[in-house]
Amino acid sequence: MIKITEKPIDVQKVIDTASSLNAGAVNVFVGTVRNNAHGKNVVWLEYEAYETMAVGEIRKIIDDASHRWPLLGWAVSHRIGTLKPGEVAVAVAVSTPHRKDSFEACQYIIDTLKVKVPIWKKEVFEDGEEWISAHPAVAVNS
Amino acid sequence: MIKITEKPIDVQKVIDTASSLNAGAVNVFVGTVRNNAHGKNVVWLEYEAYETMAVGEIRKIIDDASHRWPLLGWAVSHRIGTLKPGEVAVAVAVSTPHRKDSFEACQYIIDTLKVKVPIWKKEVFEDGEEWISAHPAVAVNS
Amino acid sequence: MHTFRVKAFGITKDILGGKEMVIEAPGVTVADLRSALNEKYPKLTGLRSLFIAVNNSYAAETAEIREGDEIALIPPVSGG
Amino acid sequence: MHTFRVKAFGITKDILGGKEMVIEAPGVTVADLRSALNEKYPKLTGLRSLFIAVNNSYAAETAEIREGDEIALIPPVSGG
Repeated sequence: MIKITEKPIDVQKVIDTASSLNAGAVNVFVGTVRNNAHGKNVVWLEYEAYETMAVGEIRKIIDDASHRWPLLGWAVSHRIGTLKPGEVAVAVAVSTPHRKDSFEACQYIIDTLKVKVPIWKKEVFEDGEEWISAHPAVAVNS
Repeated sequence: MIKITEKPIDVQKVIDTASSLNAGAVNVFVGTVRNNAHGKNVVWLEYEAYETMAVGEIRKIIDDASHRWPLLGWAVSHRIGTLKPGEVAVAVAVSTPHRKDSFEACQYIIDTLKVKVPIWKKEVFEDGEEWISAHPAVAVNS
Repeated sequence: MHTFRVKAFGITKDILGGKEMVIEAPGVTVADLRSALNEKYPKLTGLRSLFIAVNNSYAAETAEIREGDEIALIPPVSGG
Repeated sequence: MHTFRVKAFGITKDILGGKEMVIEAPGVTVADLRSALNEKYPKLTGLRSLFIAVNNSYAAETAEIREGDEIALIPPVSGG
């Protein structure tokens, strides 16, 4: 399951989708919105995706992971739109026969997702906003 | 939250307990009962714990992890009693500011739990049963 | 001159002033398009990186763009 | 001789034939208790490992057991 959605992510459903009767291990990564960044209070975040390409890039990552680890099940769900602190932005779950592979595969997927998948977030503070990582130096446009 | 319980584990509750508004990352490990082992069908598993000591040993592991990684929240729940394939035997969740720490801390906790915490499982096959890892060589008592 | 319709995301949407813009470039490669973009919108050169996607995949600078291709600007991603 | 009440878990429960047994040992250290156990239940020596816990913590072989201490046999654990 690959999902880019404006609705809140149901983490339990992501886990259930990734689970398998042949698996002994499920590893799950949940990325949540923090209430602070660079020492400033985050009021909300805006996530935007190039949806068709994002789904394709996630599929490539899963294909790569499937060649490196014995994945028995997997699911990736990414939220877009307006998110408040504490809300789930992304959930990745994989199941494998044994636990070491589940940790490695899940970490590979989220690490690669963060550098390859065309999704962008803008942090909105009380006194300004900033597209994350857009510029070489971190600077808040006020 | 440290819990040794005969009731089914609510993974979502484990995740919610470990979550924190200051955290950007939650890593969750779910150990499930596989439907086969050593090429034989597992009918069910029996889990037994030395409960007071198990809780104490898990607490030591969490204390150690807290000194090595910036844990903002955590929860460990282990089921005992009779489990069928597909059921959740253990769930570990930790939250940290950044994702790398969440993977490392969660893996440390489950890896250490598996070698230190006094919990035992017996696999019951169609034609026999076996306390896992009890003997130097794997042998099924029929 | 060749005319390309370009989708913009994230900060490039702010720099170009819209979700989709029409750009004229002197050639048909991704590099040609990039030059034209940088000239028209110098702020693009201040980004940490800028990839160009053609038909939903990252494209090499030497790739040629054909009529009907879907072109998109990919500033530094920050999902997760 | 000293008398100890010992809790047994997992496979040691099967070997001792019960959840809790009374064992007589010639001394008061964990090592003394282990010797007495191995003599009475030779199958214990066939285990991959056997730890002895005193008051809910793994005990060293040289540790002395006092009256009222809670003693438990910890065969190889297999949780998770």
